Amino acid sequence: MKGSMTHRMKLDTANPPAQAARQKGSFASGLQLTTDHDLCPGCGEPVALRALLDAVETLGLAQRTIGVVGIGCYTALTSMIDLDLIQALHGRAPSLATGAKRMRPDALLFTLQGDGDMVNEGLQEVIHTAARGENVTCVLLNNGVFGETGGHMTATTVIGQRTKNTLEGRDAAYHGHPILIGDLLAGLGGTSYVARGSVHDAAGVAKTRKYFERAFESQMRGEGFSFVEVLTMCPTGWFVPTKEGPGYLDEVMGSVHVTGELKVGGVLKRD
Amino acid sequence: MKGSMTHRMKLDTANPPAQAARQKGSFASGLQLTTDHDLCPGCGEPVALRALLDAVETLGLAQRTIGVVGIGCYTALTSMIDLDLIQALHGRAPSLATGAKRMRPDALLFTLQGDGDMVNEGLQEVIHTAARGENVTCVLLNNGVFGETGGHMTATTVIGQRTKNTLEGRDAAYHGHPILIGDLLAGLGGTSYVARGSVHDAAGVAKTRKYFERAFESQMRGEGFSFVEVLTMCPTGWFVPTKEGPGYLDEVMGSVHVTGELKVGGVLKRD
Amino acid sequence: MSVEREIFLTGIGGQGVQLAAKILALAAIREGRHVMSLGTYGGTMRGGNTDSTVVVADGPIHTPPIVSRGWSAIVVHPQYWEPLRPKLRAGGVVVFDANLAADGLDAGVAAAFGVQASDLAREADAGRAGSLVLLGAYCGLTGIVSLEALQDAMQDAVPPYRHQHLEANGRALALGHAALSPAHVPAWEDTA
Amino acid sequence: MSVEREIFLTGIGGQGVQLAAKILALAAIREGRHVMSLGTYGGTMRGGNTDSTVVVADGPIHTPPIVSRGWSAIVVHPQYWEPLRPKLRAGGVVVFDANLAADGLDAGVAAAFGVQASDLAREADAGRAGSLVLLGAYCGLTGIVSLEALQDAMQDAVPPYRHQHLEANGRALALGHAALSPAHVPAWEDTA
Amino acid sequence: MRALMEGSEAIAEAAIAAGCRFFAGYPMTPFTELLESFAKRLPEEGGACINAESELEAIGMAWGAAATGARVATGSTGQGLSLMQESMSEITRAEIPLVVFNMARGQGDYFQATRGGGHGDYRHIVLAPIDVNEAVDITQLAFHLADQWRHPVLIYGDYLLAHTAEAVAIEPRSAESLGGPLPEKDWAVDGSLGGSGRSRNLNPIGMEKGSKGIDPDRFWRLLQEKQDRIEAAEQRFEAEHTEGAELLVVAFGTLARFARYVVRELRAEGVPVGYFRPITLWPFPGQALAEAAAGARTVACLEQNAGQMIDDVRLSLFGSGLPASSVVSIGGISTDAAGFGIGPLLDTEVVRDRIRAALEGRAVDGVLGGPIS
Amino acid sequence: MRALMEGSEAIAEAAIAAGCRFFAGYPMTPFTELLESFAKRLPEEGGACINAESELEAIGMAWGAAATGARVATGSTGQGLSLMQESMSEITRAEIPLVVFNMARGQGDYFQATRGGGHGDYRHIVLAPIDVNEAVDITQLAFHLADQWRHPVLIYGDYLLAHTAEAVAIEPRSAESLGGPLPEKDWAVDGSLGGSGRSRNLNPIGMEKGSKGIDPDRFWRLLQEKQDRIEAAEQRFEAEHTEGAELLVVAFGTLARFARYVVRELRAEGVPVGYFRPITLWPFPGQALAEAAAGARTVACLEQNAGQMIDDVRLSLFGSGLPASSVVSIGGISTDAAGFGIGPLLDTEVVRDRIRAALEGRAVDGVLGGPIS
Amino acid sequence: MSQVESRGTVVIAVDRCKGCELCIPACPPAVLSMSVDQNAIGFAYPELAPGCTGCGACLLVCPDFCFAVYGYDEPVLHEEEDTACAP
Amino acid sequence: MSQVESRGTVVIAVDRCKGCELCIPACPPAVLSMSVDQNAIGFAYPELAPGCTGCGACLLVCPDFCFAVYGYDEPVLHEEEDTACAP
Ligand SMILES: Cc1ncc(C[n+]2csc(CCOP(=O)(O)OP(=O)(O)O)c2C)c(N)n1
Ligand SMILES: Cc1ncc(C[n+]2csc(CCOP(=O)(O)OP(=O)(O)O)c2C)c(N)n1
Ligand code: SF4
Ligand code: SF4
Ligand code: SF4
Ligand code: SF4
Ligand code: SF4
Ligand code: SF4
Ligand SMILES: [Mg+2]
Ligand SMILES: [Mg+2]
Repeated sequence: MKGSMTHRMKLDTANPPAQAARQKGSFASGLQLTTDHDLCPGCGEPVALRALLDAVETLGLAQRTIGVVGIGCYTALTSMIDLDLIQALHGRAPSLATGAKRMRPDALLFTLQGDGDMVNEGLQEVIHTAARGENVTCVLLNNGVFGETGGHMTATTVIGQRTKNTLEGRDAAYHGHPILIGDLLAGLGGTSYVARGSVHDAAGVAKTRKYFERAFESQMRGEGFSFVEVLTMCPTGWFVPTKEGPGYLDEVMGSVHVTGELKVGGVLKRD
Repeated sequence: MKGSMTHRMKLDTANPPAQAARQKGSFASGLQLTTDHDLCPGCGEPVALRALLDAVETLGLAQRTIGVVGIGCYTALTSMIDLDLIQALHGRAPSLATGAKRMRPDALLFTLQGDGDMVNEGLQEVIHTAARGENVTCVLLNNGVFGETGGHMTATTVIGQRTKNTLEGRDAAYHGHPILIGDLLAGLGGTSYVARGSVHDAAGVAKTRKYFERAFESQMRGEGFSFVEVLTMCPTGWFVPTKEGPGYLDEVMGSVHVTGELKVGGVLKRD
Repeated sequence: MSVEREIFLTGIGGQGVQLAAKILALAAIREGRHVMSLGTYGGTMRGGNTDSTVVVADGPIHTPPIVSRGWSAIVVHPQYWEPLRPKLRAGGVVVFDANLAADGLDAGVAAAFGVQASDLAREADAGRAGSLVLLGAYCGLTGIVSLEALQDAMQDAVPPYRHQHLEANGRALALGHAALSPAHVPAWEDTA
Repeated sequence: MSVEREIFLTGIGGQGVQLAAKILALAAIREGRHVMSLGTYGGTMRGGNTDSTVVVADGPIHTPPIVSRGWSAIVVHPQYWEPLRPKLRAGGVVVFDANLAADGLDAGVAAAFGVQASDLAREADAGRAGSLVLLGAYCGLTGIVSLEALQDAMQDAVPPYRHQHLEANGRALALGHAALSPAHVPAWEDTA
Repeated sequence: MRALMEGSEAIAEAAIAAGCRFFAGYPMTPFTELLESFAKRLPEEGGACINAESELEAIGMAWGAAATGARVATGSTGQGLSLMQESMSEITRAEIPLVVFNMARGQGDYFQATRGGGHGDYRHIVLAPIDVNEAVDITQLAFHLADQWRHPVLIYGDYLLAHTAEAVAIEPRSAESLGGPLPEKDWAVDGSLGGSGRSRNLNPIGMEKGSKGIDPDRFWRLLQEKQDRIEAAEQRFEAEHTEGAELLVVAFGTLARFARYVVRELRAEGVPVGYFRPITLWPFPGQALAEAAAGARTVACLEQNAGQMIDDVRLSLFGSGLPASSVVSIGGISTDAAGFGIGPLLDTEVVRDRIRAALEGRAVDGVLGGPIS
Repeated sequence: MRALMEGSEAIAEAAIAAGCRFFAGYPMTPFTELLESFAKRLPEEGGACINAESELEAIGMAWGAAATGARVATGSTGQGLSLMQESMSEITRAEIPLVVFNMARGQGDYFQATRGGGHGDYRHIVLAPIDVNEAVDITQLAFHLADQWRHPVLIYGDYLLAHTAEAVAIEPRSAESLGGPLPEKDWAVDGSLGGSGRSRNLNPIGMEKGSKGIDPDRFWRLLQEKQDRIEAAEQRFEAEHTEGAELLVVAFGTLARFARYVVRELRAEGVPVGYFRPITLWPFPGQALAEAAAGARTVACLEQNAGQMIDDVRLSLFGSGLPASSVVSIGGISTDAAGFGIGPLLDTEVVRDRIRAALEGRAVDGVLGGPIS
Repeated sequence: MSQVESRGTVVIAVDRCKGCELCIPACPPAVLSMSVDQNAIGFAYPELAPGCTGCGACLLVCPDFCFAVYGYDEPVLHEEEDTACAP
Repeated sequence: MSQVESRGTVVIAVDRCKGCELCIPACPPAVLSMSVDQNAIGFAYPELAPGCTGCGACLLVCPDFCFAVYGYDEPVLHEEEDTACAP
């Protein structure tokens, strides 16, 4: 279309401002060792990770935190996390966290897992850990695909979602139904705090970070199992352009895995 | 206490009646090869098995049924079942049933599992099979204990229940919370029929048998995953006298794992 | 090498056999002996025989826990006795409940000693403690351990929630101990 | 043993390199040759170089799929060329995009032939098909397969949802094929 | 008609040609590629391919499908195969024919493949193809052997096998051409025998219908006897230039192609080296190896691990009179940063150096992991 | 003070004396007994014992607990151990000290124990006690070795070991008495280093903080070198009557007690037989065995399986000049109807017959499974 | 003396009975009671008094498959004696 | 000509940017837009026009940690030119 457009002035963004200013946010979380990573353009996982690290930092728990990491694309991010970590096998993080917590009851224990890791391979682990009321926080980065191995459907892929092996969208009759893991865990006796965030926009990221803080606080109060699920973009696995990732995430996944707090203080809610 | 009591006449029960009579029920199901077994006095598992076999017989499906059996006390009963069976490993029956059903879509496929088998070791299997909407029927004999290995607590043991390692009753703070597997499965997208029976009395047995029939019918209509849970006595594991088994089952387990149909035709209900 | 005395115990159901074996083993430890024992049940929770083997020695035991040839047996119930008989050595000794094996017991190459164990147990007011009567009798006959050690070991072996049975158990051991000629078939050469 | 001709292809990102390798392999099969090829990517989904090796022979291939010494190379982008150079044999031949390696390419013991591949691709209206221009040029230079076989193979190799590119791809191959002296460095002795 | 196919495609096609109609798996490179090929092709053939939610579920599904008498395959890689070991062990005892693809990352899983990583006494037939064309044959053979022996057959492949493209022709092979007619699957459980008194229980623990308990003697003895018969009957190997060889190189799988290439080169140059490749890793062709090595001074094992096949080489040569020092390793652990097993050992120049060094009694090193002995 | 304890109790007490404060397991006979003992005693000592919901979860919990630097044990039986193989393999690579009890049903799991049933190149230290008293020592030693080498240590026990009661005295052993002072656990992850730039990632894949990717060469080479050092340093065995022995009986674990008994008896009768027992199944005491067998005509392997340890015996004697026929099996598969491994081979009379037969060059049979060769 | 009507009856495989007593409360007319004697495997077992309705409840609950149930074509009448007893 | 006020500004590590464009719609005042040029690794990257509020939204959504955000102590004014262009 012909018309008028604004050629705007480009400001210097290579250097810190010359004028008096205070830094409101730095490139990385204070708990990040580096900023470079090999994850795809537009991936939601680094965004979620930062929210998590910021929450740990805010609560002043950096020196008493142990993270247990699953196997997925996010595993590559462990090299940048300045927290004590244990690398688990695919699916097994909740049990490792259980063992570590029992030996270090004063530490904050969180897992970092993907949907393939947690809801496919390790579904049993997270459910038992929750039902046992284990005082740890499990974190799920849910993109509805096995990102790392090429973008196939997982057990959280919603009906209609595109993945490498559901290019026409997941079909319930042929591929079965997604598991809404957050809701499922919220329904168990042992869970104290359950929330689902999304990093599809800045407000979502900010809320997600709050959920992390609340979950960690709940754990530090010894209330039992807490859980934070984060919907993250995987433009590569979904075969959508990176810039369409957030919209796709919110519309397609967010309409089924509905965001918000699901359980607070052991009481079910929907906000 | 002194008083009067009735010395009643003892009738001959060694032989079929001399008078004209028709047999209303024989010792065993028509799909039983034998009647002797080594399960404990007062065990609920043979009772549940008979209800299952009777249902298969009633529906006329004996010649197109494959059972997949887990590992628990009930495994010893396989020698008496006159149906084609596949013996699975502990926890793995739902996957075997899935594979068999895909190759024999016209057959009735059921699993026979205990709570240790299904809700501890194999929790993930049954949930995924259900979510996938696999057109098989999973059967759970739920006594809240690992009967076979000595009566320890399982993931279904209810708060307060006595087991070998919870002689004072399961304590939520120490042992965590039970998983109400029937309810959990009913909540999944892929399940069509879910019911929970109990063999604590004759009416319970009769109802359980109806649930089996309905589940099998649902499967034969191709509606997706169906599930029948049966609460069974394990006086040995609970350390209660055999005759108190049914009462204990109904009061202690039945008040938490509430019996009835939970989902019919894919629609949640409570009756 | 040390002198090793093997005792097979056999019976059905209940815990009598395992308890008797445990008391014997504990008593032997009290007297400074080396001890090894192995109980076998049906395997699962359900049914079957109950056997136990105890080995008592005056030095380190070199016999493996499953004993192929033994010196003695305590037959609490004769039901599963058959497979044991060929394991007894010549010169060995078998103590059995004469109430249950009214026609006596074929002990093969070993010498058999009957004790009215069920009767004596009732007399001791410990109806189910026939195994303890026989244990007492066996120990009296062989002197493998003293009655005092037996009594003390019994106190240790019985779990707290069964302490109401301590006295009757003690009487059963004592009645048994008196039932056969003392040290008639001595276990230890120096106690002969 | 049969004559084996190894072709290393190297570039970055995109599918150009793998597609060119596949076309070459398919064309060789069409001409009755034996063929083996192996593509390597960064490993995961994310980034890295993209290389491929094709071996074409007049009989069963005995070289393993990871080739240590080879006859020729097609350098779609010079970024990852360095580690390949020492693998070229004396008498070997390298075809490269002279638009991207403006200062020429050090081919070591092999002979290097530059083609204005990016320019020719644009001319063919197939901006991203520099790899096909180079493939055409390579085949022209060596006669390893005919242009016809290449064109047919290209039709087979391009997936249906990319068929809009068939024509431009064909032009790219043809322009490349004409770019260097025909059969100047013959792959097969009998075609010399 | 020969067509260009990557190994993963060719294997799936060969399996389908052999009548395979069920596949289940969980993604893991380089097994994912196989899973994708089956997922694409099986539904077109009226079969089913399930993306199982884990490896445990994958092998369970395969077990159930195979129990009905269908031809079935599954598999995985590294971690995933390890998870399957419990089932692998018990499927063997249940005598269920099943083809399992171990698309390994290198050759570090030789022990697991040949000794059974699970519990108890069992061995799988293990076939290790050298290239895509052989994989096509071996895949068909695997289904045949599985049915013939009612025994799982493992195919040991790797990244190279999955990704190399070759021109292959896939034609269904008759049972006759693969070893002879197959027994009827009268053990299979199809659901038809309920209520007949002859219903079946296909199980790994020897339980019989109609009688309590099992006779472990009979059960275990029969299984062991079967394994002994397999061991005698199914040894397969390839050997070249063994006549007059002073040094015999032993290698398996795709790595053997590097060895064979170098041995041919060296022989052409007049260097007295020979080449031996076990095609069946179990049963290991021990007798044939002993014969091939008869005149050699040195037996050099080229394997991409810390030394596993070398045990079978030594066991085969036990009592042959060769001194302990004559069996050497010229392989070693060798991997890439991604862990896919594409390490620096996969280089004919490196292999050539090592063979020469072994021939001359020199130590070799400089390659990842180093030689073992 | 000596007290009467069943093996399962004694082992738990010994573990606690060694400082073990975490245990996780899933019931399976005869491992259940051990789990029960730990469940009873650990809370009393301020530790934790979790009845995990499966073996996969049990070993995961153990992994996590051990990662924090605590002394930790887990284990299982047969099927359960097979399920743990993935973790066993990777825990080794993550260099986590852990004690794993394989309360096996017989000796059919020797290969799994000694070759690692999982994927990749790894071996565990495997200790096989002969009786309850030795198990008490070995349990304490196991925790020591695990910490010393940052390596999993497997204790191979069985039903006999779990159930036999012996008079035992359990006293905590000092590190010195077990081999020397232990390195600090400066690798452990306790959560204290976040934000310091020195935080840790305890992982099985060689990933380093602050840098992308790994250097597989360095990572694998270091692990393999460690295993080589363990192999050289930790071989343990027991031998009796080897001087002048024409026949050497080799046996391990509780079955070895039957062999030792018979050898002592036969020697007392003047029969020239000797006895050798590997205490460490890996590293296998090959040198010591070769020395013990130096004068023997026959080496007779007594193991309760289809022939597994015999491979290590042959490998140890490779090149010793013994002819192939001189190493024979006098064991075999032998189990009871319950499958607990209490088979007819566990009988000194049977063992005696078989040793005599081997000595006289007679074939033996009649016992379940039969001899192997 | 009273007259009791049985509309059905049962055959009991007493030698299989494990004495669990589940059948006793299950019987709606309460015509089953445990024996004083023991069977071959050492357990008390149920005995039938007049009044069975042939309802089959005992069969449904028995874990050891001890009951076969019959319905009489015509009800059968029994004479029954009530005895007051001082223990 | 119009005047635009910036209450904050950002430093952009353009050479890390993978060109995903997530920051573009995330910026409330829409002062970020993608470059025509490519960075060292071949991607377009965001450029800043006047009007930044220092809200930090860009920082929150960027997967590649490309933003540092500053709030000016005093707002900064920019002169901006509107140009009508015929493409
Ligand atoms: C036991 C096992 N099976 C399979 C794999 C291969 N694998 C690695 S990552 C991955 C998928 C990860 O998916 P997800 O957890 O959703 O993380 P994402 O990559 O999407 O971030 C798989 C299947 C493995 N590492 N281990
Ligand atoms: C992998 C594995 N772990 C453990 C066992 C041991 N095991 C056998 S039966 C059983 C418990 C069975 O409990 P449940 O399924 O509830 O059946 P029940 O005995 O109560 O009928 C266990 C733990 C096993 N067979 N396999
Ligand atoms: S594949 Fe998906 S999850 Fe993995 S890095 Fe790429 S975008 Fe992120
Ligand atoms: S242990 Fe329990 S479940 Fe098992 S047979 Fe006995 S009563 Fe039944
Ligand atoms: S059939 Fe009914 S009335 Fe007759 S004995 Fe049985 S339960 Fe009682
Ligand atoms: S229910 Fe059956 S087993 Fe139990 S007492 Fe009655 S007849 Fe006997
Ligand atoms: S800080 Fe806010 S206003 Fe400034 S560029 Fe970033 S998103 Fe836009
Ligand atoms: S969000 Fe980050 S990586 Fe994406 S375009 Fe903006 S600056 Fe670049
Ligand atoms: Mg994912
Ligand atoms: Mg149970």
